[in-house]
Amino acid sequence: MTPSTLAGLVGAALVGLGLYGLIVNPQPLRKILAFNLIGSGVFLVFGIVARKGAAAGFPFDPVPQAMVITGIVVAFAASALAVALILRLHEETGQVLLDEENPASLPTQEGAGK
Amino acid sequence: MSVLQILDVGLALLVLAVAVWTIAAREIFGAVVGYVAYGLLLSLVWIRLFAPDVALTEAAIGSGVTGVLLVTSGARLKGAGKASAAAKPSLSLRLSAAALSLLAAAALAGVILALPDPGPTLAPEARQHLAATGLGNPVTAVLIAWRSFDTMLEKIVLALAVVGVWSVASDLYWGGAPAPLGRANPQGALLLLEQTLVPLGILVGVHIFWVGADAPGGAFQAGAILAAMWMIVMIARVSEPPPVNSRWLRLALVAGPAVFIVAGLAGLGMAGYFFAYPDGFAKPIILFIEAFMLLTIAATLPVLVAGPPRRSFRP
Amino acid sequence: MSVALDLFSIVAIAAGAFFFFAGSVGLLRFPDSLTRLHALSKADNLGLGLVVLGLLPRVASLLDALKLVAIWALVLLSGAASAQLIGRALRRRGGDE
Amino acid sequence: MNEFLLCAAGFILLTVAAGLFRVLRGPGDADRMMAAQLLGTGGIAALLLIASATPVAGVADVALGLALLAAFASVAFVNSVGADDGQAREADGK
Repeated sequence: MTPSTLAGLVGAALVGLGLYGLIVNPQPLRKILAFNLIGSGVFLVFGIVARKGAAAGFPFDPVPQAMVITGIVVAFAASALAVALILRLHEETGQVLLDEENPASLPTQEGAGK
Repeated sequence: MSVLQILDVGLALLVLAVAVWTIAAREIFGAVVGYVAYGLLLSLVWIRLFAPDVALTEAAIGSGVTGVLLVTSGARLKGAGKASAAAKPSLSLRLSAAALSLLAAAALAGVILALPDPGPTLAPEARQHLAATGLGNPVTAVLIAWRSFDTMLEKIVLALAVVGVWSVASDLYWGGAPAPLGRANPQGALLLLEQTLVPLGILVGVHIFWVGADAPGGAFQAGAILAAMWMIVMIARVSEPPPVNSRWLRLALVAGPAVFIVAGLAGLGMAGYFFAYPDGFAKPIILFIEAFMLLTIAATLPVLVAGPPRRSFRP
Repeated sequence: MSVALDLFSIVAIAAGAFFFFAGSVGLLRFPDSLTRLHALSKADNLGLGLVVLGLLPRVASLLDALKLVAIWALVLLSGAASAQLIGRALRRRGGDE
Repeated sequence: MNEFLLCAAGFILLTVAAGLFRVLRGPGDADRMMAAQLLGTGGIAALLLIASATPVAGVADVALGLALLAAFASVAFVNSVGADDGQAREADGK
């Protein structure tokens, strides 16, 4: 098994792990973490595509690598926007859980915890 | 060669173990620390995939800046961490989520194993046209010359993210400054770091920007490093997050995409189509665009971490 | 000459690896946070320093050698500062309880 | 010689990864932070060793960036851990 295939399989496993975390963790910040795991898994898959495209003296295909670089920056921007929304939700309602089915379990935090 | 293979397998297992911890950790802080460690390990993996450009971006943005964003917001959400234990999802949900994720991972793994080797590639074309740009780093050439539309739109996405983050501010604070990043009384060690590490870091950032034309590096990586240095200065309270209505900040935030669009239109006028760089001038134009991109990235990342204006964050 | 340099590299890198080992053992086995901080600083400063020292004879150019030394200097600087900050934070918490 | 460098890189990675058990066990946030910092330093060392043994360009610059950002993460962590002046943060894992 070549290193690039191995990295691709790690990427696949990371996508699975992140998906699980995204569904199961009720806390939004943890969901953002899980979402970033999915993202980096997908980037690794791009990485193996880039590595398999090695040709013409380059050890990689530069196009997927460049797409991963823009992807990392966009993923950060999305995380920052999500964090801002969560903080605002917390300020507004004192809650940070997204648990619609089970409103009784929502904690009420007086004064937004500060 | 076998030692290298063992190293690769060990690294892969380590990445997976830290990722599992990031998902399974009970506390948010532990999860964020795990995520930062995960980013570091991932950049080692990127080195093994012959992608130092991506490794540097992952270390700087994926691990460093994202880690700081999450840990800062985690501290602002303090007390909310305990609630997560109370609201654990039901076993059936967890089982079906596990089954779904397993299915997704297995499908992806199948696709990866079925990839043709060697795969379809644009590397020969990159090699063929690299001389025309005057650059030595094909990744930079892809970013600024051949897929410049992508890169420009990505800068616009950054600007939109800033607009989004600012727009969640309450009306009361509009035009004000975000909450300070640091604590009220910075310690001596922090000031020492600010006085010694930050100048060195700026030097390293400029170096990585400059070599980016011919070697791994470039505006993204250098911008992220400069952003990190600015954030250290703000954590040491030597400077404060600027108010959102300050003109120079807004200019810095839009400089990158604006210069990019202007360069594209100039290409339309001078060489016949959008983003055409006239022969012989490609490298200076690319470096010019990159310089403004550097400025925009270095300004945008700290602004995104600082969050919406909230002048009286600590009542 | 090159054999001697190789030998030097091997000894220095092995010593550096030993300090990383010692630092990890200390981080795992020492009883409280401040002693663990002590173990960590040893690994940071000496471990990386010896590895850099061992790699110096193998670099291709002076610039690369300078970069290696700069990497170590940056880690020293930030390691010292963050050890100080962590120590303060620990003491502050210890004083409160 | 290359084999030795790779072995050393693997050994260092293995030991600092063992140190990551501190992230699992805690008990405090500071301990977790220290384990992450050790991983950062060990990662830089392993990176330099691997770079010396395999031909990948530009790895020294990546290590330079990592060295800068190692401090960055730790500083932000300390800053956030002590975000509430005077108030002891309940950080214990269990």
